[in-house]
This record gives sequence, structure tokens and C-alpha cells, in this order.
Amino acid sequence: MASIERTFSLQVPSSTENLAMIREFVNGVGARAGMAAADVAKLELAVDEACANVIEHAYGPEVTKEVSVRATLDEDSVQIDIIDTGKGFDPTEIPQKNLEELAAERKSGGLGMRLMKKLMDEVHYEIIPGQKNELRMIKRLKK
Amino acid sequence: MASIERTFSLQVPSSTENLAMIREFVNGVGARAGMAAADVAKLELAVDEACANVIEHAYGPEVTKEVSVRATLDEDSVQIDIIDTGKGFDPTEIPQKNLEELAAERKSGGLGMRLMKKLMDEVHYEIIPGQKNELRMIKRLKK
Amino acid sequence: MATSFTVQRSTSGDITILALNGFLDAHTAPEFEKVIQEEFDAGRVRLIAECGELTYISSAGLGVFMSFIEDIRAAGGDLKICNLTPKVAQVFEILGFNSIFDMVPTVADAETCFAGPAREV
Amino acid sequence: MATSFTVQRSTSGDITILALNGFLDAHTAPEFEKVIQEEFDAGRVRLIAECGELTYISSAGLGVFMSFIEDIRAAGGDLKICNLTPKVAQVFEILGFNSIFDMVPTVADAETCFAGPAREV
Ligand SMILES: Nc1ncnc2c1ncn2[C@@H]1O[C@H](COP(=O)(O)OP(=O)(O)O)[C@@H](O)[C@H]1O
Ligand SMILES: Nc1ncnc2c1ncn2[C@@H]1O[C@H](COP(=O)(O)OP(=O)(O)O)[C@@H](O)[C@H]1O
Repeated sequence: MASIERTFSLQVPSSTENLAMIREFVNGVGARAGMAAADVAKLELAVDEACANVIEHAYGPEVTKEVSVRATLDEDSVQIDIIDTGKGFDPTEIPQKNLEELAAERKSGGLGMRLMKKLMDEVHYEIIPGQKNELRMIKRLKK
Repeated sequence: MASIERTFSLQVPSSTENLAMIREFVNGVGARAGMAAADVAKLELAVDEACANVIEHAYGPEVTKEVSVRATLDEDSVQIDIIDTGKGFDPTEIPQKNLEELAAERKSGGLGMRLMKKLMDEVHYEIIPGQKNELRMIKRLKK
Repeated sequence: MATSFTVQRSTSGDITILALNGFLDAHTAPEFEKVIQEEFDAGRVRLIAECGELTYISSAGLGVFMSFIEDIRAAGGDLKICNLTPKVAQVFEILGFNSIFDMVPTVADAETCFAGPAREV
Repeated sequence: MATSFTVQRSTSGDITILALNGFLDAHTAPEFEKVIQEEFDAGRVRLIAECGELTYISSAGLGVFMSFIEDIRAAGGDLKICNLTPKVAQVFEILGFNSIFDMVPTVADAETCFAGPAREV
């Protein structure tokens, strides 16, 4: 594998219908990075969660809005950047309830960010309200 | 299906290794457009041919260069735009030899543009030397 | 394309078996929610999710399980999960779903669970 | 990922059977070219391409067939194509390959072709 960085990008309309295409894209990226199937599956799920959040929370399902996923591969890692220009939010203010509490409240949500953090090695949000919201996730490659 | 246009885009490094990812992308687009499997297969092959030409003729295999595919869906058609910033060429000057001549000359190339024209409803090149080379192909949807 | 998700419903006495097939994500989770809601509304609260053909799940799918479990148990029933593939099982485990749900190998095992004492809510 | 392409080689007397599997595109065509070149260099010019497991072909793959056929025939051999799936067969047909190549259903049919008179070059 060349030591040079390689970048793969995908943009699709903001609709949950397109999550399947995003997952196929991530599967392709994982294969290009030479990742093991189990790690590709983790990457796939983390990106699905992040994009579902953009579609459902940042924009609402508006096909005029775009979900953008960029993957940067180098020798050591796969870096995923997901950018939206939606309403933004403060990740530190999202309450982290445990599973029993969520179930007791009949909640169906609140699991996505938790999954992303468990699946990836690094997860950072950079929110510039009204301008752009960027989520960067990194998965290190096992050598 | 909404009457609004939907746009899907993919950018990958200029390497034939990435043609498989491009094909998966096109398969996804075809599914989103509700195309029959036989038509998706035609779209897939036409885009593969066009991107292989960009990789092999416009850039050479340089992973620092990017192949960009954009698909625009509306009610009636799938439009594919493939842009490169490579050396460009004059499509009207490419000799169209028949199969027997190509075989007699031991040629392995010269079939790609022919296939694209047979598979798609419209194929146009817009070459602005030194700036950008754009190939637009259209496949009309059967209703 | 990997968008398809189906639920096939069958019954065994007062137990409803829901065989999930395909991709359960933010797009398809509402279909699963609807099926469970229908069972619940019909007073059928002994449910088994048979996941042998469930190839993918994201948090939206997990959320459907989570949001119904208390109501189902409060109504005297349960929702048991069986036959998870290793890939899907891993997602349930990462989130600690085994602390809330009975997850067993087969439909027969799940039926046996129902024959035993009710799980604490 | 749909990148894999393999060729499995077997022989039947002086005939070489090349069983193609997977995706034959601009990336994998050089592998196919290499295999045919090796047969040709070894003086083995009675070739059958068995395409039952060939799921995809683009012009780069077709070009390998086209670029070798005259040399192979000039050396007294042929390259017969058999067992194409409908999807792949359509690509051969669109380009009119049937005017140049013998395309038959089975390996046995291709072997029978070799037993008959040589095709005009
Ligand atoms: N891209 C985003 N834009 C705006 N809000 C977001 C975004 N991502 C997450 N959020 C907020 O964080 C909350 C928690 O997200 P998550 O853990 O994925 O659970 P869920 O999406 O199921 O609610 C969401 O309910 C939403 O309020
Ligand atoms: N994007 C492109 N940039 C530069 N030259 C191109 C491009 N596309 C096609 N060509 C030229 O047109 C010729 C014919 O292309 P094609 O019919 O696809 O056959 P092949 O690629 O197998 O040679 C190529 O050999 C090349 O010279």
C-alpha cells in the first residue's frame, strides 16, 4: 500500500433511503484499506449512525440537502469526516442515560452516539453554528 | 418518486483498483432510480468504461488525481457527468474501426466509447483543453 | 441494493414469532415498529424475534426493541430475541442489551423461556 | 468488494481450458492477458474460455480476447468462448463478437468445435 493519502468521497440526498448506499460506500473504503471484515462492519455501522443523525436531526428528510461522507486512508488509519450545514447541536449536552433508563422511558433513541464511540478509536465533533457541523471519526488499522 | 432532482456524487483516486467501488455506486444509483436490473447493468458498464478512460488516458494511474462521477436523477432519466482535469482529447478524431480491423491489428483497445454509445441514450463530450473535460451520458427511464 | 427488510409473522399458541430478514436501519425501523405495535394492540405480548436472516442492525432497529420492552412486560408478556448472527449479536452486546433482553439460540429455546417464570421488569 | 478475478487452468489433451471467475475489468484484464500469453508462449494455442462464473466484463476484458485471436489462429489454434451468463453474453453481442469468435454453451461443445475443421482467419 502506498504511504500517500487516498481520499474517497460520497454525497447523497438527505434521506434514510440512501443509508444503504452510504454503507456500500463504506464497505468499499474498508476493502480498499485492507481492513478485516469485522472492522469493516464496525466502520459501516459507525458511519450509518452518524449519517442517520445528520438526516434525522440536522436536516430532517429533505432531499434538497446533502449528506457528505469523506474517507481519508493512510498507512495507519481510516479517517471519516461527515459534514452537515444543518442546525447543529452541543454534543456535550446530550444526556448519556443507561440502557435501563432509556427503556424505562420508552425511548427508541439515544444509542447512536454511544455506538459510534464504542466502534471507532476517536470521535470528535466540531460545531460552528450556522456554518458547518463536522464529525471526525478515526479507526486505526491493525498491523 | 418525487419530481425533484436528486444528485449522487462519488470521488475516488485515479486507479483502476477503484472501478469496483464506482460500479457499486452506480448499482446504488440505479436502484434508487428504480431501474430494472438489465438497465442498471448497462449504466454500470457505461460508467466503468468512461472512468477507466479517465484513469488510463486522462491522468494515468495517479492516486493524487481524482475521478469524479455525478448522477442526477429525475422522473425521466439518469444523467451521469464524469469530469476530469486531465490532458483532454478530441473525441471526433478517434478512429472508429470495426472489430475485424482491430483484431487484425492485435489491438486490445478501442471498444470503450463504442460500448458507451450503445449502452446509453445520449453521450456528449465537452472538452475545454487545460480546464476540464466533461462527459455527459443520459439513460432514459422506461415508464 | 441493501435496503430491503421484511418481517414474516407466524404464531405458536399465544406466542407470536416475528422472523426478521434483511437490513434493519433508520429507514426500515418504522416497519418493524408498526408490526410490534400491531401485536401489542391486539393484546399479543408474547413475542419472539427470530433473527437468523437479519443481516444488519443499527441503533434505530435496536431502539424499537428498547422502546417496547417495558410496555410488553407491564402487560405480562416479553420480547425474546433468538438466532442472532455473530455480526448482529455483536451490536446487541456492545450496547449491553443482554442485561435487558433474553437472547437465546433458537425459537424452541425462546418458547421454553416463555414456559418458565416471568422475568423481573 | 467486486474486485476479484481468478483464472483456473486445466487441460484436456492439447486443449487448455481457462475457467474465468469474477470481475474482468480494466484492473484485472492484465492478469487474464498474462495467462493467455503464457499459453501462447508455451505453444498451447487451442484454448477454451469457460465463463460460467464470469460475472462481469468490460471492454478491457473483451480487448484481451480481441488482441490475441489473430496470433492464436495464425499459429493454428483458436480461442473458443463457452458458458457465458446472459449478462456477460449481452456485452459480447453488443460489440458483435459473434462475428469473430465461436461462442458455445459448454466446454464439451467447444471441444467438439476443435475436432471440426479450422475456422477461417
Ligand atoms: N448531526 C446532528 N445534528 C443535530 N443534532 C444531532 C446530530 N447528531 C446527534 N444529534 C443530537 O444528539 C442526540 C443523540 O443522538 P444519538 O445518540 O445518535 O441518538 P438518536 O439519534 O437515536 O436520538 C439526537 O437525538 C440529537 O438531538
Ligand atoms: N477521458 C479521456 N481523456 C483522454 N483521452 C481519452 C479519454 N477517453 C478516451 N480517450 C481517447 O479515446 C481513445 C478511445 O477510447 P476507447 O474507445 O474507450 O478505447 P480504449 O480506452 O480501450 O483505447 C483512447 O485510446 C484515448 O486515446
